Amino acid sequence: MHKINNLATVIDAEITSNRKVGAYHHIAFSVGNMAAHVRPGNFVALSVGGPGASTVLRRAFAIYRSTHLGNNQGQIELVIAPHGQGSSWVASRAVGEKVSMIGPLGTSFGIPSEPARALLVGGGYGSAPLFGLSEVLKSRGCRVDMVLGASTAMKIYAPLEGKRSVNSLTVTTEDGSAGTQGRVSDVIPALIDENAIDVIYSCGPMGMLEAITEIARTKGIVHQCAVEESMACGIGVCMTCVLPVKGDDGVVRMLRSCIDGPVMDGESVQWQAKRTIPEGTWGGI
Amino acid sequence: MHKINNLATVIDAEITSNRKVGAYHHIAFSVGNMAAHVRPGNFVALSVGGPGASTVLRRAFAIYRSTHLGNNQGQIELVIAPHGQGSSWVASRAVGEKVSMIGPLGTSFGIPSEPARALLVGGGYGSAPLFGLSEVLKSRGCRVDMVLGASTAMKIYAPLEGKRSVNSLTVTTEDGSAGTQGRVSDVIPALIDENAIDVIYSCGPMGMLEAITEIARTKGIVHQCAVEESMACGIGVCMTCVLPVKGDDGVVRMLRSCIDGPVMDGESVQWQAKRTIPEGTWGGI
Amino acid sequence: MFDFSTTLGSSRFDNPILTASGCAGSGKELSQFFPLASLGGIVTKSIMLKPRSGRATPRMAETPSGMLNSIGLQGPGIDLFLENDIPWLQTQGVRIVISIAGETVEDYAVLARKVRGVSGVAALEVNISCPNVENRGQVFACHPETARAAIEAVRRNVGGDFPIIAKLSPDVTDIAGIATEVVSAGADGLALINTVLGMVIDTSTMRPKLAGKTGGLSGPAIRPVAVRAIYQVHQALPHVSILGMGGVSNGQDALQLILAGASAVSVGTATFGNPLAAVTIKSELEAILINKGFNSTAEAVGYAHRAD
Amino acid sequence: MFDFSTTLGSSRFDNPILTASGCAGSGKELSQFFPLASLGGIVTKSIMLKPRSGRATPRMAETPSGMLNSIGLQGPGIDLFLENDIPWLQTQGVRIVISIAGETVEDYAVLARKVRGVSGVAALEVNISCPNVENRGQVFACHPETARAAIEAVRRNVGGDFPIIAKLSPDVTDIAGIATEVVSAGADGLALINTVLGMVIDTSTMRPKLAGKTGGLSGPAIRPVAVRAIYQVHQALPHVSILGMGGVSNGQDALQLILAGASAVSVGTATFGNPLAAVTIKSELEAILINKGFNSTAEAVGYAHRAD
Ligand SMILES: Cc1cc2nc3c(=O)[nH]c(=O)nc-3n(C[C@H](O)[C@H](O)[C@H](O)COP(=O)(O)OP(=O)(O)OC[C@H]3O[C@@H](n4cnc5c(N)ncnc54)[C@H](O)[C@@H]3O)c2cc1C
Ligand SMILES: Cc1cc2nc3c(=O)[nH]c(=O)nc-3n(C[C@H](O)[C@H](O)[C@H](O)COP(=O)(O)OP(=O)(O)OC[C@H]3O[C@@H](n4cnc5c(N)ncnc54)[C@H](O)[C@@H]3O)c2cc1C
Ligand SMILES: Cc1cc2nc3c(=O)[nH]c(=O)nc-3n(C[C@H](O)[C@H](O)[C@H](O)COP(=O)(O)O)c2cc1C
Ligand SMILES: Cc1cc2nc3c(=O)[nH]c(=O)nc-3n(C[C@H](O)[C@H](O)[C@H](O)COP(=O)(O)O)c2cc1C
Ligand code: FES
Ligand code: FES
Repeated sequence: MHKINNLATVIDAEITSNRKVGAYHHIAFSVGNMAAHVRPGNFVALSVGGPGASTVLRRAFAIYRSTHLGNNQGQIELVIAPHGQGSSWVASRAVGEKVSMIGPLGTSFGIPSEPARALLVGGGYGSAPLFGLSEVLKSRGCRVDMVLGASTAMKIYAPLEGKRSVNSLTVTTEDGSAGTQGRVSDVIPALIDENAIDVIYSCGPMGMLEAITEIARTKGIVHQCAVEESMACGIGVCMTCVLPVKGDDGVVRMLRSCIDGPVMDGESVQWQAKRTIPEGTWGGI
Repeated sequence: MHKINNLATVIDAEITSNRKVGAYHHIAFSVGNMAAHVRPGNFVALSVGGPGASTVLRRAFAIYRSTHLGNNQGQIELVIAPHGQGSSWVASRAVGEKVSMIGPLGTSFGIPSEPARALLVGGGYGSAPLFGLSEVLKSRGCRVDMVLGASTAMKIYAPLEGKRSVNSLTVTTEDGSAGTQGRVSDVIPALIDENAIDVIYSCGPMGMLEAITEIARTKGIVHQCAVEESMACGIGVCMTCVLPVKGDDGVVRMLRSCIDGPVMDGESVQWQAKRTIPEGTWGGI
Repeated sequence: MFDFSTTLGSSRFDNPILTASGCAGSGKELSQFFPLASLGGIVTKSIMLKPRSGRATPRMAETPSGMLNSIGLQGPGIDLFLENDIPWLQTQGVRIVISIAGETVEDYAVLARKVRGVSGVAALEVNISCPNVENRGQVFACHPETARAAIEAVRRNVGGDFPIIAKLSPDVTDIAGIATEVVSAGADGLALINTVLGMVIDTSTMRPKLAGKTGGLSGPAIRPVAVRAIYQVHQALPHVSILGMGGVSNGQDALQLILAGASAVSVGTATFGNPLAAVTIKSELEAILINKGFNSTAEAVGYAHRAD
Repeated sequence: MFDFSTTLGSSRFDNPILTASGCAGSGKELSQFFPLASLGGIVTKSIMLKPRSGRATPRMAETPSGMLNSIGLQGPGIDLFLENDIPWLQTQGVRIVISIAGETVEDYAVLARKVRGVSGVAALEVNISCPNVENRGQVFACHPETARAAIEAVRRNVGGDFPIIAKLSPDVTDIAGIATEVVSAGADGLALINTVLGMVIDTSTMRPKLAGKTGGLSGPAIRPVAVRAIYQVHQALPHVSILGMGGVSNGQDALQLILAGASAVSVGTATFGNPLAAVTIKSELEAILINKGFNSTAEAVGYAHRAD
């Protein structure tokens, strides 16, 4: 993984398009120079609710795509699932409205120095950052296979141009309304073998990332995942977004997912910790 | 004064027009049957801020005009000064949006049983409820003279149709940008004498109402005023909006201005109390 | 069949949503918007021995997701209240909880005697968040001894089986300690929480906005404080019924308080924003409880304390 | 010329806006958005004797106009902190206030000794809202004796002229009493207020949302509590400087705290919503003070207490 993107700025980003796509809203923002610094896996933090809102915290959203045309003309696109107060507010903004945006934030996916065979796995809106990643990987000569999973067809986010950028696309839904019925973890082992995968990139619910980590460990391949912990600030100052991660020295530390993540090495994350501090964690009691 | 209007209902009122007029917004709402029950001096209480707002209380607005066309087709018009969070939010609503409205609330101006000579005095947006009152008075054969005052011309609310409904209109502004330079209280004594006024109706800042009360007392004429105390509920359940008022029995009581007002007998209000409980008040200590 | 009813001490209520003291007038004002009998009960505004003007205005200031009030217990006094307000409420078919407030321990005793005989009263809520004039104006609820003295006075005078609910202030170091004290003094239930002491300074006048300087903070802003207080007290005294309140404005909020340990929930400030708040919250809560598979309100009370 | 500077104890700050402990990381993270030296000072995250993992996640829950946190004082421990974080801050030209937190009175003593010699430190903020492991985990700040003991230990070990600011918890019956106690124990100033204890119950899991169950409530929701606490303490101890905090998100909010009696203001939760909050608040406050005709920050401190 690449280290934290420290070119983040705070801007008022104007919405240039807002389209409903399945269960999601695909929203484009005019962001000036911010787009120039985006790397795949980075995220932005948006203010929600407008003036006088009772929501005091930002919401993090993975960057789906960023386009920089030079001359301060950049665009960042997000894929938003209207869920609670914050995301629903963003999803219902009209073209022309401005939203306060901080970005680009966090670590990005590491790109192999040699052409490799990559499997990209996305759950729900977790597919968003994978298309930009896919483009970069392809441009470096990698083979890219993709698996997208969700509970139901409406929650599979796979735009046409995205599909075109991958060598193969496998879809799974829990209700069988699109692709194979089941979960992404049901189809990944076979895909790894068939395509002689070297590295897995993933983004989605924590349970999915945990399952993929287990598969990657069994198969002995590298797994980079973008985690999603509840974040109050997104910029590393509050310490709410931590999770236990084993370092190269073998010591487990509580790391901030907004600064040491969201992209992390799957195997180093201590998934089993759930609502506990794993025994032996640095500074634990 | 007439007693509290107990036909109040809670509705979602759709905005049918929103025009900027001087310093104010003139906003019309489609209100169904609510309009049928409005009497001059009544007010409505609007929710402000929309879902997720940090403002938990309603804001009261005097009814400028209500029109009932039968068949559940009614309209209520308000004149709103964008001041703080709540009023600015209402003023910036677009046609077609809905706002939760409770009304009609409060007491209304008492109409003389015999044709009388009335002076209507409004300060700032306080002119709003006077035009509806003027129409009723005229329809009962009263003569209506009107004085409107404000700090500056932009804050005089006097629409054309309103002006037409009165026999004479005097304007005062503190900066002299319209009408006579000065305050309403500077011109009222002469107008009372000239027009042999029997009754004064007023609405505006508390300081103005106090000054008019003094004039009315000196001249020995009746003065009904619509007071404006800070209201949390508008429906009589919170006791925040009280002010000390002397009853017919000579006893001063803390009365709710949302239920025993906003229209009150000027002379009975203990204006001098300011941030105190006047000595001798019922239950005082 | 889902059983929505609940109990506070020995009193049963058809459903667990009540009004909060001081936030529903005399009941009459709200009855214009919905039949009072559709609520679990009406808690009346705290009534004192004598007529009381309350504090000077301004009495309120809006704050982020809340408000301050300093009404100062304005009211007609117990005699006029029993003469004018109670008879009307008795005709409404609604369970009545009378809230009383005193300035001395003796006040509480006298109030209890006056209320004892009134028919149709489901419980007595004893507001002890009042300044004790015999003790430098310190609030009864803030010290174990004075809290105990007030409740003992009520218990002695009201008779053995009449449900007493002691309403506590959150402005204390150890609310579970105060709760334990008043329960041992004879309270059957606890009302949690009264408002949190706050102040707003008006930046134009550069003085406290309220004439009384400080006021009580209520509304959604204090909901996390209410949930915490209810959770702590339920943990300490799992068998004592709690009437919860503080920032409840929808069914999910009411559920939070119930899961923390409240057997019933009072709706206060939310009524100012929406006169129909209490009935709406009642319907929402019922739907949520059924949807989650509870068979009764009782099953949900304190459910957040269950072992893993 | 308007004098924006202020003092806390014997320390002078160019302007009265500081960060709040635990809300500005190590300073480095914020310096990406503005030069730290533009603030009156940086208050560092409370540091303990040993490295500390903090609490398990979830550690936060958003609440109406606020949030709960239960970080549990995660940090590298005093030695690594002095080795890694302080040297960088010293290069930034910003006044540094080090916040320390202990689990025992002895911890506070040792921390004070370790910090004593550090150059460029303007003051020590002593966070006593920590569980006292020697006394059933009761929070130091909640009892006069333990609050006094912690501050005395710091004063004894830090030397006579180093400004000590005791940070108090609002979760007490009598905050002015605690303030009086810690001042007599050697505190030069008071930081008011730490977070208010709260809880959110997740209505899907039907358990407390935070892994640590309770958490500290911060943000605009608690501002009225902060203003009240500052007002009460300034009234009781008009000559003791107060570093105010609690829900400040714009210049008007900061002014409220200053009028109530704060000589300087820390910005916490607002930074999470806007990394530039503190500098923006600083500019707004300066403009407001000038506009109102004050000649200095000092003139405005406690101005809401003036006689009519
Ligand atoms: C790195 C990162 C990338 C994300 N990318 C996307 C994306 O591309 N598209 C998208 O739709 N959403 C994304 N999310 C989730 C998004 O930030 C919001 O958490 C989500 O939209 C719910 O917020 P809400 O206000 O609608 O819901 P609410 O439930 O009202 O949120 C309440 C609070 O809880 C927090 N919260 C609750 N659950 C979670 C959770 N599982 N993860 C994080 N925070 C939580 C929120 O931050 C918020 O403060 C991402 C989150 C993170 C951390
Ligand atoms: C009976 C009545 C009739 C009114 N009629 C009109 C009208 O026709 N047009 C109009 O523009 N405004 C009217 N107002 C004032 C209006 O209700 C709001 O108080 C005003 O718009 C300011 O609210 P805000 O949210 O914009 O400002 P904010 O200052 O943000 O309001 C904050 C809080 O303070 C209260 N408040 C502060 N000052 C006052 C005050 N002087 N009077 C009442 N409440 C106060 C508000 O209710 C609110 O809760 C009327 C008020 C009352 C009581
Ligand atoms: C305007 C107002 C008046 C109140 N009056 C009383 C009262 O007389 N007696 C009492 O015990 N509590 C009183 N309270 C406190 C409420 O009953 C309730 O405990 C508190 O407001 C928290 O609930 P809420 O957030 O739902 O309003 C009052 C609260 C408000 C806002
Ligand atoms: C995430 C978070 C972490 C905090 N950590 C500390 C801390 O380590 N030490 C401390 O004294 N206060 C800590 N606080 C309290 C703040 O310094 C401040 O007193 C409180 O949040 C009120 O200010 P605010 O409303 O501006 O945030 C923390 C607050 C938050 C929100
Ligand atoms: S979200 Fe604040 S440190 Fe990561
Ligand atoms: S505004 Fe609530 S009683 Fe009048």
